[in-house]
Amino acid sequence: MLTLLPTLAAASFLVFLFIHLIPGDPAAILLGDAATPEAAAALSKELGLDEPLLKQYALWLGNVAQGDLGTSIFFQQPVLSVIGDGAETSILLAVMTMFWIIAFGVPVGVISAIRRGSWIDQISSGGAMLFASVPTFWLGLYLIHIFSVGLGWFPSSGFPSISDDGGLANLRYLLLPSLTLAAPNAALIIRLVRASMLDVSREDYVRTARAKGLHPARVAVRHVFRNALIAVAAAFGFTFAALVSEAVVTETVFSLPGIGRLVVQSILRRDYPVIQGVVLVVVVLYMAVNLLVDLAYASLDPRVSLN
Amino acid sequence: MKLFPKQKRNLLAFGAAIAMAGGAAADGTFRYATVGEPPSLDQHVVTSDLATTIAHHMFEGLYTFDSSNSPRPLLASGDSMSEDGKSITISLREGVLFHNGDEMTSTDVVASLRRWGEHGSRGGLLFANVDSVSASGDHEVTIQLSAPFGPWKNLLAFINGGPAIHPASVMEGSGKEPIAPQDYIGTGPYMFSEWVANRHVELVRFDGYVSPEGTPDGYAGQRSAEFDSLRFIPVPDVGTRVAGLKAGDYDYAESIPGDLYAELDADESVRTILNGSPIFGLVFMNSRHGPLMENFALRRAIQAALDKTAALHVAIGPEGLWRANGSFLPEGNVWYSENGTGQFSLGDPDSSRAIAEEAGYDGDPIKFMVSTNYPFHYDSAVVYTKQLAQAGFNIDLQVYDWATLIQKRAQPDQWDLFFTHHGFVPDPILISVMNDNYPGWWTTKEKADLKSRFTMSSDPAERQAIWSEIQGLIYEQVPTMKTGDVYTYNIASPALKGLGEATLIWPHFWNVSK
Amino acid sequence: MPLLDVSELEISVHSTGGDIAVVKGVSFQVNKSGTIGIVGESGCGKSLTSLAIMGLLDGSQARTTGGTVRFEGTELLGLTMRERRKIMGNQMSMIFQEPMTSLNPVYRVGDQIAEALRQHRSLTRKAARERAIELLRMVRIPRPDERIDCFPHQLSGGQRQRVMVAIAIACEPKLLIADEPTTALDVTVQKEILGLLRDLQEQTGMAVVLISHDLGVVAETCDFVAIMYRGKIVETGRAEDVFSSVAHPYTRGLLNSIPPVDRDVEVLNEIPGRVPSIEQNVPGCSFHSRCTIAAGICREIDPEFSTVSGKHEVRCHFALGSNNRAE
Amino acid sequence: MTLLGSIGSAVFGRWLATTGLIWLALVAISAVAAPLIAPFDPLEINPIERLSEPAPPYLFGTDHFGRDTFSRAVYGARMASIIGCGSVLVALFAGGLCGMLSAYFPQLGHVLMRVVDVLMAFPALLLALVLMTLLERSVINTVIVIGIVYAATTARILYGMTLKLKGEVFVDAAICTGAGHSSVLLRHIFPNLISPLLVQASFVFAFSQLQAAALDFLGLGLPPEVPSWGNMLAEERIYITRAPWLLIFPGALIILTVFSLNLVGDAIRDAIDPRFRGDIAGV
Repeated sequence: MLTLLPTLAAASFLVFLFIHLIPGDPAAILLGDAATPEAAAALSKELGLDEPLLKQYALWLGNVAQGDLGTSIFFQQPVLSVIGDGAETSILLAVMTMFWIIAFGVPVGVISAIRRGSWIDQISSGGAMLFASVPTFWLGLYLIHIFSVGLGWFPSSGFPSISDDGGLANLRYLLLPSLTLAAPNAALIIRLVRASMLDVSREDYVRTARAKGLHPARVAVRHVFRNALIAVAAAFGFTFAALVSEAVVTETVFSLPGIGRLVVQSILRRDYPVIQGVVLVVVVLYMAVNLLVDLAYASLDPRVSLN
Repeated sequence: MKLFPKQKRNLLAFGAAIAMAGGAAADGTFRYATVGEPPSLDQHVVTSDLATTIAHHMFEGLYTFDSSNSPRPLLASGDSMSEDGKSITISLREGVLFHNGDEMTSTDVVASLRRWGEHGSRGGLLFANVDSVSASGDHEVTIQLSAPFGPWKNLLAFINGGPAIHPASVMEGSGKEPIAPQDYIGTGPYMFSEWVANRHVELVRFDGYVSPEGTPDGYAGQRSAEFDSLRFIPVPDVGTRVAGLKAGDYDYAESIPGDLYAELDADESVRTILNGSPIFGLVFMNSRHGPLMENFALRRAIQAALDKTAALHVAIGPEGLWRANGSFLPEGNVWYSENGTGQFSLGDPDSSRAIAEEAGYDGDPIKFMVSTNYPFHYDSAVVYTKQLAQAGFNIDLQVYDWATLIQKRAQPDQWDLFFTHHGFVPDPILISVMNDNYPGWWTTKEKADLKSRFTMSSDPAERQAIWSEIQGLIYEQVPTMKTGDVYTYNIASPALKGLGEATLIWPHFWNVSK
Repeated sequence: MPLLDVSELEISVHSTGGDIAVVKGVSFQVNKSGTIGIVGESGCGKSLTSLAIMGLLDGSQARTTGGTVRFEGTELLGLTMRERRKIMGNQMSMIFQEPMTSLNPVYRVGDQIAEALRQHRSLTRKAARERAIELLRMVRIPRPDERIDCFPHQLSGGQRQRVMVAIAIACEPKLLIADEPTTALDVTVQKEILGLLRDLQEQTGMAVVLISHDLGVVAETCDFVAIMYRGKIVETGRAEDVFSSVAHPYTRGLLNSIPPVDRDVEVLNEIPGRVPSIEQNVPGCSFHSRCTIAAGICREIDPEFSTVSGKHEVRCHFALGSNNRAE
Repeated sequence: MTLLGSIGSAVFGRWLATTGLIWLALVAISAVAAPLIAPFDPLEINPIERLSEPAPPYLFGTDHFGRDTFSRAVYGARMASIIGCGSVLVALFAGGLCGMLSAYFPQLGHVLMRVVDVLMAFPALLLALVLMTLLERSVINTVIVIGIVYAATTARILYGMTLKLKGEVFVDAAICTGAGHSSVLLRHIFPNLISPLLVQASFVFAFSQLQAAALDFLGLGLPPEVPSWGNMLAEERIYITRAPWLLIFPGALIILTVFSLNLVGDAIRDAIDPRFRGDIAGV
């Protein structure tokens, strides 16, 4: 984990540099159109945004080392609590999405590998590829249009916290978004599961298993699928990164108060501390997920040992 | 950081809850879909219309406007002016409580006015002419002017970037930086509850509210909070706002595109509410730098090339929602004037070309900045660029996001034209082009003369006449070009009771229930 | 009645140009406790034949298109998969060429042995484990009670092949098919495994079908031998008969290409030419293009079996050592 | 069989992949001959005809500027091709070179692959968002940003493959016979990477379409006046009920194109050297 620190430091510095190079002054945005440039400049100074970049970075880094991500310029609230609130939405969305991906992607992939060439395989493989080809926002727009506005089955947008009135029932707000987000990723998992199942089924040890007279279902599950899982687990790191990316779009379409939309809006209003905070959190999260993937990998494959 | 609910429920309960789901919102909560997250709600410094839409439920000023846009007392109970027109005494309503339970006194008012005067966005307009503000009694304040100043009451009544009254304790030590949410203490019918970044701003009913008397008229008169809470939920995507209102997830959604008007107006499940006061686009010209600086003829050439009607048609859509009106304030308003409006929308490329040639235009590129954050800016700018090209202008259309545009427009060497829009204001002094420091920096001698006459006078008829002259000067020197009136509209759930046919400037939800 | 009776077996593979028969008219028998060696170069169809007998042909690529395979009098090709699985790994089992990849890398070897046991015998987990240790001991793996918990990658190639043997004999099969069991191993380990197989055969009385490209191995181990070339058996007979009087030029070629153990040679005698592609339709004797003694007839007529002596049969117009040998 | 021959037979062996290839050919033709095919100027504003339903002469209707959607769609094919080819070039050149050299020169690789790690730690769209806000909206910037995003994944994949190849006998043999670094890389390693690069190219092409559309949707992609399918969707998305054709046609075009690319990419992948099966995840 320590070797990741330089990566993290480099990433945070790059982001810091990039976002401060973007033209735009948060003070001017805060004050609105009617404010004069002089007023904006004065506020900017008061916020310490006129200091040299390196000094600002050093200050920020020092605070981060003490667990303080700073204060949002726009919200005048601690960045940690701003992100924390967005994280509830994003994490729940990610968990629900992962649920769909696994619940749909894995069984369909397994079945289409087992019934290779059958109509089930043709439909699910073709369907998977088709879903992987749909822009998420387009899919989202139509899901809202059909299922919220048209049929009234699900809420269209927003997400009240599950600590709000309604409690866990509020998760229904995440149904359409998570399905939207799951569609292309489940499609990728279907293809991956199918491909690795087919790869594994060519292995000699699968022949050995069949030679024992095992039922084909047992061969498929205990021998083929169990080994295919290794490759699939490795891909979940990728899937996570893809999820975070696509969550930005999905949260925008469904107007979800998650960190994806937060970061887009923060970039638009140049809320530097929030952007930096989100990027830091996402990168740390990504590394954590990769670590988990490595752990999962090691527990799935006895040949891999963790150093 | 609250990630998970306090109440622990098992999955069984979750299943049951999902089953009974659907429109299970609390009746006492009013849900308003906003175009985005408001910046700070501090009315002194922030001029965003969205911020005011939320904030004027909790912050009140000394005056407010009635439906004819005339100032009426709100926290004030009356006022008197000295003979020389330089001393204003305002008496305050007694027994008005702040949300923290303290009674409002002249100390609070003086502290609020002073901070607004020093740091407020529009405070300088008034305070340039103010010698002192002092408490002349527990419920009386006196404003000493250096010279008579006509628009004082309009400025005190205009809450956007205006003098909201806060407790003196909050004002103490607050400067340019907006006050923090925990210090949002006002006197309004709703009080601040929470601002969950990215999720919503919530106001709750203030039970200790002391309402002004009188029949509701515009923002004036009796106010009563009917909802338990008001929630302002950022829904930046307009399609989602419309879908969400139709699906019953919001009670009210703002800023809906004109092209959807006919469809939504015909929809039984949606109520459309026009804004009574139009907003208008402005194309500013750079008076400090570049080819347009002081070249009024060239500016008039540009003005002559534009057919504003075509742009309004493309950018807004149905004809009921826009008016190709050259007067800065709409017809029917006391400030309406037709002076200069003959130049408003000539759409004449040939005469434009001729004037430009005479003005010495040699095909230098003219940098035109526009932002895509507001589709109607962008759409209009595209049409204008086309029209200007037909008249022989070499327009370099530069498309930025709003934040970049604001940054760039502050630098005189970065641009020649930029597009923005202006909300309705009850007094022309509040129009941005009147501010010498506003980008564009229109500071000609003619303007200065007229402006000082305009502010010195307190006689309404005289002021209207002077404004008409100023408008004529604007069409002559062209510091900015008005692009026409746009009547934005909002949509609401038909279940809401007490909404007027149209909103005045910002929608308000006291006296509204469902 | 022979334990295994293969008769006129034909196997076809699917290709874009239609089905191609890659194994044609293969017939042989294995008696109880008998050993037969099937020899040929790679691609001659010997592995397909063994997989067909076992019932492991992957239907999408290759399938049996003719002939019969009788095991203890039962016609296997007519059985449902469900019925065949009852025989597979039970009365008939198989070990494969690649010990490095034939064991599932994610399971402990004990579990993989136990899996075969529990499939066909109702054993408790504990009993299966004890039996697995016993089997490991039978295949001469040292400290079997420890090795049983090893993963395959922790074992050497020879040990893995021993584990494969343990899996194969777990249910005391009547027939063991060994497909090139020693090809991938060191020479010394080869000897040990072959010795192990022979000893196990003596102990349990099972019959063995040994598939190999190595005549030497077969000569040492088998009492019966069949030589395959391009999907057909070209020479068959008791091992001592075949090796003492080689009748087919191909068998001769194979024998000549074995380096003699007792003297140094400068040049090894290779069979000239290449095996024609399986998709190529070769008229006449399929070996004629590489045969040193081929004549006109060889290009036109595919020879039938002719008896050399006793059970020693050969497919050649000019069988070596017979009277009609061409000059 | 030659590389092209085997790809050809792989593609033509499947009717779906063949259909995909035909569609891609149509897109390519539209891209090249857009001015000949499009009946109108894609930028011509015509307020009177705004929001017309699909009917001759406006095959796909008109948008809120009164521009012909069909002509914009045709020019959109041109944008799609430019974005796709550009991203592929950037990703494969930068990523491929980086991956190959890193694997071949371990010291260099130690540094370069760290950089790739940093890039990989950013979710693609987040990186693109920051870069696009920084660089301003333009076609070339969009291409560079998307290219960089996929350069990282390409570098990873090629790194692994080159390492694998480096261990193969023929490379050792070449080194033993005294071949220089450039000769080994160019003559011995690179030719073996061509077919996997081709597969990677088809997937980068496909993903770049979706990525560009997402950027357009967020208002951070191509300049808004550029007629791209993503911009058409982004700009007209409020008309989902008022003028449904404005969303259906560009959406269908994106889906069909990406779908075709995936089909063809899959077919090629199945046709190439099985040595790399599984190395190309299509990401």
